[in-house]
Amino acid sequence: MGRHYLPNAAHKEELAKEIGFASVEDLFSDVPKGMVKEFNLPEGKSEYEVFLELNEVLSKNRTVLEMPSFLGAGTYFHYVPAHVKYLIERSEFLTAYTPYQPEVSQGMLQALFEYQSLIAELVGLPIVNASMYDWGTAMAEAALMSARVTRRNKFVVPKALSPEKRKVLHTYTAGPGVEIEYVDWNENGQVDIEKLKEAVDGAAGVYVEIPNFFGMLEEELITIGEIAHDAGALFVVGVDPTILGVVEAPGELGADVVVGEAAYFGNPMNFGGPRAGIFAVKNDRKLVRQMPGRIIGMTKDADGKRAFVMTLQTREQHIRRAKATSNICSNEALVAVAAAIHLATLGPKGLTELGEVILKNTAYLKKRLSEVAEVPFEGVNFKDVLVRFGKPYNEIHGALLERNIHGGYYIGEHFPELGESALFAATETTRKEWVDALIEALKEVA
Amino acid sequence: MGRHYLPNAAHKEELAKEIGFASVEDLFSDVPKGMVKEFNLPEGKSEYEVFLELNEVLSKNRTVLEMPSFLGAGTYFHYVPAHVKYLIERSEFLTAYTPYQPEVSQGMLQALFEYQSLIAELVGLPIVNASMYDWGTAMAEAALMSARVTRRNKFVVPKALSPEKRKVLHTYTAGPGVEIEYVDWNENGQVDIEKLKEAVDGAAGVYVEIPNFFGMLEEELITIGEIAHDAGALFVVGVDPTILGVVEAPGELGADVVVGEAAYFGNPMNFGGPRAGIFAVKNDRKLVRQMPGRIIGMTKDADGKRAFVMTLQTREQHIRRAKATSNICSNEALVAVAAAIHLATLGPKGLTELGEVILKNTAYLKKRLSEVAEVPFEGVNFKDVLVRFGKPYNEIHGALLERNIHGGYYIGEHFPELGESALFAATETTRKEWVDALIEALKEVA
Amino acid sequence: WDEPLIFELSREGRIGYTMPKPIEDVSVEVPEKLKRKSPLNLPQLSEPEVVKHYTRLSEMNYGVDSGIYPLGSCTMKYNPKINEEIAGHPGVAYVHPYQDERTVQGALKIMWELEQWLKEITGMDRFTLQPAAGANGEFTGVMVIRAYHLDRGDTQRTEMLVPDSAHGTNPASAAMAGFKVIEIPSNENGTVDLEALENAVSERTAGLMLTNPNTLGIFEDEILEIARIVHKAGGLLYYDGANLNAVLGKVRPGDMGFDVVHLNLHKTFSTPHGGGGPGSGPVGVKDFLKDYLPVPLVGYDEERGYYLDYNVPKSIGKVKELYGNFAVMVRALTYLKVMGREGLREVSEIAVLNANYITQKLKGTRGYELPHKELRKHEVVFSAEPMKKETGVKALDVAKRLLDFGLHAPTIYFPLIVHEALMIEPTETVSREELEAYVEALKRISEEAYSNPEIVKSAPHNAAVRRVDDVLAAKRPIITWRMYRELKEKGEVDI
Amino acid sequence: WDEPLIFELSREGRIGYTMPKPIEDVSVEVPEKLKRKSPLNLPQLSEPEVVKHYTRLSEMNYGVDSGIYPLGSCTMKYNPKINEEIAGHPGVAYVHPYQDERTVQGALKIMWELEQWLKEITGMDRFTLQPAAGANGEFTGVMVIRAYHLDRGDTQRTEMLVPDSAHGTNPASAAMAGFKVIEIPSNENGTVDLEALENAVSERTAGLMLTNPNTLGIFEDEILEIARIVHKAGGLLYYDGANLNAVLGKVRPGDMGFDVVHLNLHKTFSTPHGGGGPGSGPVGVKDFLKDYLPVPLVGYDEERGYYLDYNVPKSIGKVKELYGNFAVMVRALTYLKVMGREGLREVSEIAVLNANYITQKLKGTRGYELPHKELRKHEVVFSAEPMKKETGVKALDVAKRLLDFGLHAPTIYFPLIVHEALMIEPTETVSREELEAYVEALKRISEEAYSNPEIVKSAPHNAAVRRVDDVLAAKRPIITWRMYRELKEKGEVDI
Repeated sequence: MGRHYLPNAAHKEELAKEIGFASVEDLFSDVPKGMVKEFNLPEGKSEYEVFLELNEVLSKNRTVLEMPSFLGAGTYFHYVPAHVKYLIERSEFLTAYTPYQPEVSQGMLQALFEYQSLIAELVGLPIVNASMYDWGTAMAEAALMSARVTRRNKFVVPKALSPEKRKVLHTYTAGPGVEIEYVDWNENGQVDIEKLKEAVDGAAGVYVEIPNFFGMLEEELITIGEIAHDAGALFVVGVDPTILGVVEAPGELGADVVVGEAAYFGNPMNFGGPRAGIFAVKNDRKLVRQMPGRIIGMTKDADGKRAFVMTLQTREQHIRRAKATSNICSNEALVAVAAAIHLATLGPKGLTELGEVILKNTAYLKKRLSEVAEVPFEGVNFKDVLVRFGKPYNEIHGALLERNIHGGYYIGEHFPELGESALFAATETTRKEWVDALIEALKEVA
Repeated sequence: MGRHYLPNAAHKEELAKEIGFASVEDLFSDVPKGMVKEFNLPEGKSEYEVFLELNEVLSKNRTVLEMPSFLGAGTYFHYVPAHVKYLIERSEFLTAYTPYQPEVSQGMLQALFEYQSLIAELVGLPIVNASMYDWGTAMAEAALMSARVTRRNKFVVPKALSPEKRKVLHTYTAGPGVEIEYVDWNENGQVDIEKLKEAVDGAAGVYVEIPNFFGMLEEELITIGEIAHDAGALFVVGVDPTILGVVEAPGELGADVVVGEAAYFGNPMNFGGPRAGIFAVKNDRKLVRQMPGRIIGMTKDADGKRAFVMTLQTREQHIRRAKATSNICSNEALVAVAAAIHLATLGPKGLTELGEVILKNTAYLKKRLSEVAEVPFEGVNFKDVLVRFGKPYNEIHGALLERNIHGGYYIGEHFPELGESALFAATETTRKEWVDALIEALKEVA
Repeated sequence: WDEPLIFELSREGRIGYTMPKPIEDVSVEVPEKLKRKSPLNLPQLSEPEVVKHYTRLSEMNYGVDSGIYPLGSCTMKYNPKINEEIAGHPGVAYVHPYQDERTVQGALKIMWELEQWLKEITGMDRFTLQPAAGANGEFTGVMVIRAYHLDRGDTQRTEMLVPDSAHGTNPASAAMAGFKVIEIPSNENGTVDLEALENAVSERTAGLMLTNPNTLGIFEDEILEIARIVHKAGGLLYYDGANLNAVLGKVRPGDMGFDVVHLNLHKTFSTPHGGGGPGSGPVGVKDFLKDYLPVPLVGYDEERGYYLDYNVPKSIGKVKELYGNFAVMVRALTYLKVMGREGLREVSEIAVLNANYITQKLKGTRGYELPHKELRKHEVVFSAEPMKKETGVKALDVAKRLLDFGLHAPTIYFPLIVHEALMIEPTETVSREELEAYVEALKRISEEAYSNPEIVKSAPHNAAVRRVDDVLAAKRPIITWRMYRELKEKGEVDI
Repeated sequence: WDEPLIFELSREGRIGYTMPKPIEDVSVEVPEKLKRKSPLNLPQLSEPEVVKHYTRLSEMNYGVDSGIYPLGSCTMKYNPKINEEIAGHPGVAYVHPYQDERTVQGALKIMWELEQWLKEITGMDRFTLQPAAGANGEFTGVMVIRAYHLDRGDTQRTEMLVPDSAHGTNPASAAMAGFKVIEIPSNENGTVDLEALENAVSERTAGLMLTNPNTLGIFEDEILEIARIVHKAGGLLYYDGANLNAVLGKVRPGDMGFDVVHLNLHKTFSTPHGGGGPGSGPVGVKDFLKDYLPVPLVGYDEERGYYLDYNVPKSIGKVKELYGNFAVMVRALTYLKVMGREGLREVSEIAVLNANYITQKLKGTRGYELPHKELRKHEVVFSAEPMKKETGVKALDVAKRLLDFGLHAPTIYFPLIVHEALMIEPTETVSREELEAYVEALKRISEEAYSNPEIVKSAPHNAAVRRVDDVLAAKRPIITWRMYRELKEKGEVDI
């Protein structure tokens, strides 16, 4: 029953008396009578029993190590080098909180400053915060920021947006009343430029992703940015940062704001969480003043020595309260540090190789899938490949599972116009034998 | 190919030139011509590929978490609290070496001093070394030490000794020519006192275990010690230290030397290793001078502050070389620290509870086993219970395995006089449902 | 010591990884317009160098395992290592959120079980585990309140009431949800001023966001009356769970009259804070609000087993991608199972005992004032106002001086209604000796303030760095290596 | 800082665990004569206190991740974290050594594969993985040699030859196996004196134990001649693998003429040293010796799969319980698979390069002398004899002063044939910058020795403690809390 976490448990009554209370119960004399009650909860167990029980429960999950999986659609099986996990489990990082006392928190502060710096190099923008909850909330906050900065209330996004992000965006924009306008994709599965031009009028921001939800690279990214800017809108780019060794930094392509998912580096899938949202902006005072989230800055200590500290806090909720740029307080610091350690390990060569290997593995997957199903969009894919089947995907999916293969993510319910389609994904972790087994199975069942 | 561990790999030729060598090859000019060769070894792989491969290999082991197991016979499934592993994995402990520089190794030195101190409290002797390889080698070194101290060359041990320890003892005593004499067990599965009296003449030492290999408590331990002492022999007691919350410290029962297995605390089974041997002696100058292994002592630093250091090194191989008390150099420091952390966590109450729970679970196992097979020895068992079956144990074992139950350790080949016998063991980790499933299965197959 | 930035440790040509080879080594060209041409200025290091760097950085950081960490309102309790062990199971890390439900029954069971525990602990009827942190949970909660009123056609409820002692996230979350925030003053007891509340409620009132005990550590003993007033006006009552540790296992927000609750798994339920996250902020609601919760919820059905339920007709949508911080949930459930009913109750008892121990032992010490009533719950807020007036030593200085003694400072300057606030929350996992040492240190600082104030004002003296200049940081922001490098090249920075 | 002993942190009534309940709560009585009656003076702490204590102790310890750790002959290379990850698999921890072989195919495969790697690396034909450490391996090796001679009826071979530069474990192991140890002097090059060897061998010679490169870091370039002499006399050649890192992947002991080899997985194969263990000391032999190896060996058979082979007719028995330090083997095999053929070769090349870098950069520095030849392999031994004569600063003082710069000292006073020895083995996993910083520190100490020797003699100044008094420790041993308590009670100790 957890007394082993409670040093004073054996002496609680004695301590209560020592400070003038007749009993521990008396410490709760301010609680209205009858409100204290017995809870209907199980008794505590020994650590061993809990270990046995939860080990057994978790063993019921089939992992991607036991079952080749082609799921992607926003969550990917990347390999995290062992030292990353090892380092973030050091209790000085793991058990610390927000570095309110910088003098005894230089380690976390510097690590977060390095995270910001590494992301800045990737995305090509100089101002990066210390993390948002995930890509989706970062995008939603970018929409809100765009509205604040431009004093407009429309945010333009591609129709080829993940159902997750779509829902988050709607929830976040509901209160402030920012309207979302969707732009359809063209025959290449990319943003339809003509339709974008129609939509952009009066927009606070235009959002586009690279790669997009269908795994396609938006070739007209620069043009899209120009269209946004011409309309007086902010150009917000969402990016899977694992692509940035082979694809130009969005900041160099005109982005005012870059959001994305930092947890693709250094963090396992964890059934979807935790993640860490990237949030970066140009060095424009208006944007810096309006951006959400914690920011770590470099400064000096009283001896003139380099030191790090949380800065620009006057945007934040604990100071500005209802007028803050966001309500975010706890962010995803440790996730960001893990991403930083992984990025520092990869370096420029590693990031480029990572991008290249993913491009090649995705190309192999796409080539092989086209042998057994329709692959509607031509062009270069990164991770995800959209595949259309001739019969209900559900049946195919079940048949694959029986063969111990987890197929892709069914998108028919979210994009009915695409029919019985699914996203199949590859990363650097994908093995040839997995793909070959998938194709063999699909030949039988698709 | 592991270049990521080699900071200077990309510049090795440049560095060689800088220090006056034409090439890295030239650094090996002292190797006889033709001796440098190409090795027939696989190419290196990425960390991810090695991870996948070894994860799959290790998943082929069936663990005791997946399959109830009744194996004991010297290795036991104890539960190790999670914080123990967490702490010994801190790199300052994990990656350090022998504390040759005490000023930057106070952490490991103090932890080992605490290990020695905790074991001293358990076994009731004031001098403990910082660990041997395991119980078996500790016992063998005790035999050699007994011979050195008494200048005799016979060591008396119970015939109910594990095959492991028997073999280790023979190997260690072969060189110095110490003769091993075995004393049979009586009808209670304990040392036959009359036979011991015959054997003890001229003995350097008498060894006895608690519990013994059959899981029995040697009730006449004090008498055995007196017999040894009367004959001028050292009394060496081997102990499973998890019993010492309920059984008297061997030092209080007359032991001159106590050996045992420290890894039962704080360390998982690890397919048999690493372990850590306990080695403790009375505060007798002759014994202290003759004991093997590293010893940590408390002293002062130059400011008079408490500090710890390796001490009494003049017994050791790096100083005494061929005249050392043992050749041991690397010991099992981290295993000992893990044991110490576990012991400090248990405290007196925990150690007593541990002993009591094991006694009770063993009693339950014994009671239930007696329903389906012969249990030859009456009395109190600790962990192991000897069971005799009416048909070849091999058949029973196979049938249990088919039911996903791992039966006990067959001892018929080592003790033919006991017939188709096996040791079945329980610890604090044993679950009622496991035992009940075992008995149900045995009813079918035994 | 001084640890360089990782960029400064970089040496051309070093690598820290080996990438698996591609399946086929064919050339795949990124469209020319998108190809990376700008330099990729990432550092180049080998793995041993990366490991040494971050090991050293970690040694320049204070965590819960380093010593007492009594940040008020943050509940920095011990994070049991068994939580980490269980969260390290491959069935956590290597599971994709879109896997077929038949292959993730373990994960779903954990979420389902966690919800059952949280329901009983709070007296709520349904929980979403999706919010990533407390503030994300608050946003979820107020969005649910918003959806409820709108769904009933009650469109004029645009005001959210928030006491002046509330966490800054409360008004910020309400504002994000589109509410106008009305601040309710505290009375002299430090609790909600009932008269002010009566005056504030109206047909525009969407709800009241309250923490109980509040940020002063004081139990809102008029809570039932507060609930009556708000409910009568048609508003809902929102419980900020930041301080749940004070009443865990003893009192349920649901029994106090709250309709919506958010919890902080990283505070009350012992999951580590990770230097600022990941947290987890589940939100529970009474039955009449459950149809507004984010999707998906976790369902259970004898035949189907556990499943993700997207059939939430009036859902507010999503407040975060996927299902929340699952790895954090695993840790919290582990903790709950270890503690159990009696254990949880003992947590709050001892958390309250420890806070009152500090209260009683420190009160009366020169320079520190104890405003409001003496009986506290899990935390106590002292004011260093007298010390500041009499010696010039501020709460900030006291905090910095504590660092010199190897102790972490309390939360300072919060809640805003206490001047020079020192907000101390020891939690239940510190020992009596640690409490005593903390009080001793605060007393010693008081003595120093009145005898040698300079030593306090110039603290810390023994930390990794001396006092950090945050004014400079804000005046000339250097946020990234890229900015630093540019300023350095221009000679505009001397750090 | 000062961290009390865990006993001093104890408070009556605290507990750090919860024990599972027994299956049946019946009373089981230990026989009265055996019942514990003496007090069990173990400390009483809660889990958070235990964790804080050992976290703090760890912070008072220097490891490979803290910085360069150039202990000569110890090969303190970086310990890759993937090794730990793999060794943390439940298929390692939760497997009983007596499990049916069908249930431990993974474990046996790992042992079998490791053996194949080690065979090719050393040029040996069969390996035992049983020895727990290098010295245990040496003992195994010399016992095999003993068994071989005895088996052939060659009973007079009672002498083991050992060079004067050898590790102390060599003569100690030989003595434990019952051999008389004959010391062979080194010549002026630091290598085996061939004439002395010729004179020493006889029909009593069981073998020669040799390290190559030797403890001076010098390759025994006459190794083939040495082997010829020993073999001709009927002796066997034993290779102490402590220094294998110098020739790993380039040269095989088997090709040098060695018959028996022990390796240190914790040195050459990157498994962590754990503060002094666990190590692992596999022993390989040429084909004609394989029947003497300890039982069991690991076999493989298409039908049966992997199995434990107890059928070793002339086995010396066992040198340790069970099969050796399996968890260490897992780490070593992980390393081997990551490195591969080319990687291993690069290890020795860079290990040698780094040692020679230090040699060349440091030589000529006042006070340090470089005896014997310049070309070294993985380590170099300087002598501080001139410094001692000229300034009174000893090798020990140099070592302590290095600690002040945050660097670990080299091995000192070994090998015995070099006075005031500083034995430096940087390994391949340190960077050029770390090598440079090390040389700089040694040069600075030289300057200090000649300008301000007191600062060196009184070092360290910045470590957790000042110089530790080992004479006092030996004079009045305090080995345990029990002894300390007794001495303290008698007033005989003031620590």
